[in-house]
Amino acid sequence: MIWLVALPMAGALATLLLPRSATAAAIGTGLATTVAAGLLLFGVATQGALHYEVGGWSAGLGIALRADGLSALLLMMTALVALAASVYASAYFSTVSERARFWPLWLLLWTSLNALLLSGDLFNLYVTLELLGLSAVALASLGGKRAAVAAALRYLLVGLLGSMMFLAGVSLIYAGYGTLDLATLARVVEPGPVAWPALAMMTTGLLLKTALFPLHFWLPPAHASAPAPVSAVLSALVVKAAFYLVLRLWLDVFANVVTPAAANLLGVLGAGAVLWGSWRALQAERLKLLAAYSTVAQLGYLFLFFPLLLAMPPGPGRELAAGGLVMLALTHGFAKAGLFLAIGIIQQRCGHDTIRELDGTAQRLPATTLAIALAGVALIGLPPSGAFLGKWQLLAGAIATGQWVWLVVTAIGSLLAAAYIFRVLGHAFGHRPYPNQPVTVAREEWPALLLAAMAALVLGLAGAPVWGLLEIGT
Amino acid sequence: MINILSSILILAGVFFYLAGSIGLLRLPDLYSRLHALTKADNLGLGLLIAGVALHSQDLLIMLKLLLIWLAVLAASATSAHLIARQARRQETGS
Amino acid sequence: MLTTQLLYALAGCVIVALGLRGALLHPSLLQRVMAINVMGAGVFMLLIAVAYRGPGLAPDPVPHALVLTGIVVAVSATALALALARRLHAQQDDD
Amino acid sequence: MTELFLLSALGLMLSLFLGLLRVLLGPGIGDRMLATQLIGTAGVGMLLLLSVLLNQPALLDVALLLALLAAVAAAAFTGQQKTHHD
Amino acid sequence: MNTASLLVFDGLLLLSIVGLAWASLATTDVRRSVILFMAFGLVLAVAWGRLLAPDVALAEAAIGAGLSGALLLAAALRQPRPLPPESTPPPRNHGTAGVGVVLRWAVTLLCTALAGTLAWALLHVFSSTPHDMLPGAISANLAASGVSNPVTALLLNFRAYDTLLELAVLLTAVLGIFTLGQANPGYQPAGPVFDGLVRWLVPVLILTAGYLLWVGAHAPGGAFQAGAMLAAAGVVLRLAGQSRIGLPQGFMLRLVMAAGVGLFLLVGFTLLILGRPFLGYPPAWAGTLILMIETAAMLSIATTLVLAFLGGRPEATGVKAAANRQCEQIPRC
Repeated sequence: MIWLVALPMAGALATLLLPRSATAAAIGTGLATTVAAGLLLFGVATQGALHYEVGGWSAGLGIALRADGLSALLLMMTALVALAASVYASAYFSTVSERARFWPLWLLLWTSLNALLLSGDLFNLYVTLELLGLSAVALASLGGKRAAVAAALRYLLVGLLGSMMFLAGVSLIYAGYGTLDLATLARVVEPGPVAWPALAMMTTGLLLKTALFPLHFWLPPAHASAPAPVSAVLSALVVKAAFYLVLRLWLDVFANVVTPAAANLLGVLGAGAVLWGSWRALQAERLKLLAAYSTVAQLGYLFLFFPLLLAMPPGPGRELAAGGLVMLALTHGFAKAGLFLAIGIIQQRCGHDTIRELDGTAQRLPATTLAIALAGVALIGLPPSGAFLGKWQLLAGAIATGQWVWLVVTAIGSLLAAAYIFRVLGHAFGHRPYPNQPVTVAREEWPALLLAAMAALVLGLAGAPVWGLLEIGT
Repeated sequence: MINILSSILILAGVFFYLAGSIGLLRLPDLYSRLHALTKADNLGLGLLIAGVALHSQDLLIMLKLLLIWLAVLAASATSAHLIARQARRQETGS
Repeated sequence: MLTTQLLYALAGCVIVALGLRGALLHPSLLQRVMAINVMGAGVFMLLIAVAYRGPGLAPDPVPHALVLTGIVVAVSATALALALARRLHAQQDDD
Repeated sequence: MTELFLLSALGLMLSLFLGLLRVLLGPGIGDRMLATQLIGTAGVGMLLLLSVLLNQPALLDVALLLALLAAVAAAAFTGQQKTHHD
Repeated sequence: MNTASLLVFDGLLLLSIVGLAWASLATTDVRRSVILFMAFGLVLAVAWGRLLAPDVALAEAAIGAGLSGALLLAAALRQPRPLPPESTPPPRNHGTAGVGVVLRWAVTLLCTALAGTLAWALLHVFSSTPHDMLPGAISANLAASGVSNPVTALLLNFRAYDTLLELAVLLTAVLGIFTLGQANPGYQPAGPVFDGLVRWLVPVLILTAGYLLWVGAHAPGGAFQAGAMLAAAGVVLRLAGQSRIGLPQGFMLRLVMAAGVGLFLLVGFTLLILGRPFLGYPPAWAGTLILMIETAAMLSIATTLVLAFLGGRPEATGVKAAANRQCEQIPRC
C-alpha cells in the first residue's frame, strides 16, 4: 500500500535528478504505480479492507493507511487517468526544459492524490491537502502566461484558506477527542458542541477546495488557463480528492454527527452548482472554459446525493444510491479528463479553442472529435455511460425519499448539458473544406479517446462490480 | 547575598529597559531615539543577563547567556547604524 | 479548568477570526498572504493551548509536533505565493 | 525570588508596550523598525526570565535565536535590492 | 500573588499579540504591515515559550519571525514606493461602495460568529477532563524511538510519514518557484558596517544550526530549526550583495534539494527490503538513522528556504551565467 505513495515520490526525485531521461522515468513510474493500484484493488476485492501502519506504530501513536472499496476504486481511477495524461503529456510538452519542470511536479501531484486517498489520519490529511494544493498550483502556473499566473495565485490563496479552515477543525477534534486517527474517531465521536463546529469547519475548507457553488469562483480561470494535461487532472482528480474527503467524513467518520438539515444545505448548494455551472458552460466562448464550468456543475450532482443518502435507512436501497454516487464521480473523472485532453489537441492543432470557430474539426481531427462526443455522452448522462447509471440511482433515490426537487434539478441540468455538448458538436461537425489530414499524434489522441470511452462505454456496460466493491467498508 | 545582588541587577536592567523605551517614545527624532534604544539594549539586557547568570550558578548557562548578550550587543550596534542609514536614504528619496 | 489555557485558546480564536477577515477582505495580495499566516498562527495557538497542562507538568507533545509541521508547510506556501505575486508584478510592468 | 522575576517580566512587558506604541505611531519606517528591535530585545529578556521562572533551560536557546534573527531582520531591512536594469 | 501576576503577564502578552495581528492587517501600507507582522512573530515566540513549547518557540523565532519576515519584507520593499494600494490590485470593490460596506460587515459578522463558535467549543472541551491517552503511549514508546525529546520522536519516528510528506511540500514549493523564472536580481555590495555584521553573524548562525541539529535528539531543537538557521546565514550573505552564497549549482543543487526526501525514502525502502515496515526503524539503529535523516533534511530545508528567498532559479556566476542566459531552454541552467 505504501508503494502507491513511495513510488511516485521516488519517481519525482528521479525525474528531478535526471532531466534528460525524465520522460522515460516518469512513464515507467506511472506504469509501476498503476500496477500497484491494480494490485491494491485486487487485494481489497479478495481480502476486504486493508490497512498499513507506517513505521510499525499502531494507529493513534503513528499514522495508519487504509484502503476500502471506495478508496481503492478512486485510486484505480487516479492511476488510469494520470497514466493516460502522462502519455499525453510526453507528447504535449515539446522542449526538454518544459519537461524537466513538468515531470517532478506532476509525480508529486500524483503522490499527494494517492496519499490523500489512503490516509487514515486527520493531520496527515492536512499535509496531503497542502501537498496536493501546492503541486496543483505550481502545475497550473506552468504556462507562465499572465492569466495562468493570476489564476494560479488565486487558486493558491483559496486553497490555503481552505486548508487553514480544515486545520482549525482538526485542532478542535484533537482538543475534544485526543486522537487524529479516523477509525478511532469514528468510534468515539458524538454529536455535540465539539463535533459540529469541527465538522463544519473541515467541510467548509474542503468545499472551498472542491469548488462547490458558490465557492467555485476560483475554479474556471485556474482550470481553463493551465496546460491541457494539467487541466485534465485538476478537473478529474484534484477537486474530486477534496470531495472524497467530504464523503468520507460525512458518511463514514462523522456518520452519527451529521444532520439531515446540514445535508439538505449541501444538496441546495449542489443544486445551485448544477444550474449555475451548466448555464455558464452553455454561454462559454472557449472550450476549456466550457469544460471548467461543466466541472462545477458535475460536482453539484455529487452533492445532490447527500440529502438522499441521509434520508435513507441503511440497507440495500442506500447502498445502491451510494454506488450511483461513486459511479457518477468515476464517470466524470474519466470523461472530463478525456475532454480536456481532446481540447488540448484542438488547441494545439488549430491554435485556439473558440467554440464558434471549430467548424470542420470533425474532418480534421476525427478521433479527437469522437473523444469529445463520447465524453459528452457521459457528461449528459446518456444510456451506455456510467453517468446514466449514477443519475438513475439519483432519480430513484429522489423518488424513494420523496425529494422531488432534486429530480427537477437533475433534469434541467442534463438538458443544459445536452445543449452545451451539442453546441460544441454542432460546430465541430459543421462543414468547411479542409485538406484531409491523417490521424495526428497517436500519443495524444489515444489517451483522450480511451478515457472518454472508459466513461461512456466501459463503466456503463461493465460497472456492476463497483457496487460489490463499495460494500467493502473499513 | 547572591540572591540580593542578582535581584538588584535584574531590577536595574528592567529600569534601563523602561528608560530606553520611554526615550524611544518621547524623544523627538529618529537619531536621538536610536541613541536611547542602544542604551536599553546594551545596558538593560546586560544587567538582566548578569542577574540571571548569578541566579543560575551554572557554568554552561552562564556561557550561553554571555553568548546571547554578545549577539544582542553586536546586532543592536550594527543594526541601529544600518537602520539609521537606510532611513536617511529613504527619506532623501533615492 | 485552567485559566491560562482558556485565555490563550480564546486569544487564538480571535486571531483566527482576524486573519480570516483580512484574508477575505484585503485588497493587497501581500497582506492577504500575511492574513492567512496570521490565521495559521491563531490555529497554532489553539493547538499549543490545548497541549498546555499547567505549570510544572509536561505538556502534550503531539500538538507541538503538529504545529512544527504546520509552520514549515506555511512558510513553503508563503514562499510560493510570493514568487507567484512577483511574477505577476513583473508581467504587469511589461504590459 | 519568583515574585521578583515576575515583576521584572511585567516591567519588560511594559517596555514592550511602549515599543509597540512607537511601532504603531511611526512615523518613519526606520522608527518602526527600531521599535521592532526593542520589542525583540524585550522578548529576549522575557524569555530569559521565563526560562528561570518555568524552569525551562531550552528557552535560552530561543532567546539566542531571537537575538540572532533580529540581526537578520535588520539586514533584510537594509539590503539594497538591485533593479532589473542594473 | 504568584499566579495572579502570571495571569496579568499572560493577559498583557496576549493583548499585544492580538493587537499586533489586528494592526498588521488594519493598515493599508504594506511595509508597515510587514514590520508589524514581524513584531507579531517575535511576541508569538515568547508566548510559545510561556506555554512550555520550546520546540515551537525555536521554529517560530527562526522561521515565523525571521525568515518569513525577511521574505515578506523583501517583497514589500520591492513594491513601488508611492503606494496607493487600492489602485494596484484589480478593482474589485470599486464603484459599488454600498455593496462593499455590506460585504465588509457580512464578513466581519461571519468571522465573529466563527470565533464565537470556536470559543464555545473550546470552553466545552476544557470543562471536561483532559485525555492523556496519546501522551501516555508516547512516553511508553519513547525508549524505542531512538531519541529522548518526545517532539523529535514524533516528528521523525512515530509520525515520520507526516514529515516525509512535509519535506515533499517544501520540495514542491521550490520546484514551483523554479518554474516561475530567474531569481531576484540580488543586492548591492554591502558597506563596511554591514560587512562587519556578516563576518560574525554568518559563522554564528552556522554554528547555531549545528548545535540545534545535535541537541534535537534529547532537548528542543532539530532539523527544521537548524535548517532555518542555515538558511538565515545564506539570506544574510545574499543581502550583503554576494551572488555566490554557498549554494551548489546544477546537478548538485538538485541533489541537495532532493536529499531530505531522498534519504527518507531510501531508508524506508531499505527497511521494506529487510522485512520491516516502511520507516519502521530497528530500535538499536533508530538514533543513528534519525540523525542521518535529520542532517539531510536540514540541508534540504536550508537550500529550499534560501531558494525561496532568491525567488527563482539562481543565476550561475561568471562565464557560465552569460552562456546560461542564452540557453534558457537547457535544463542544466
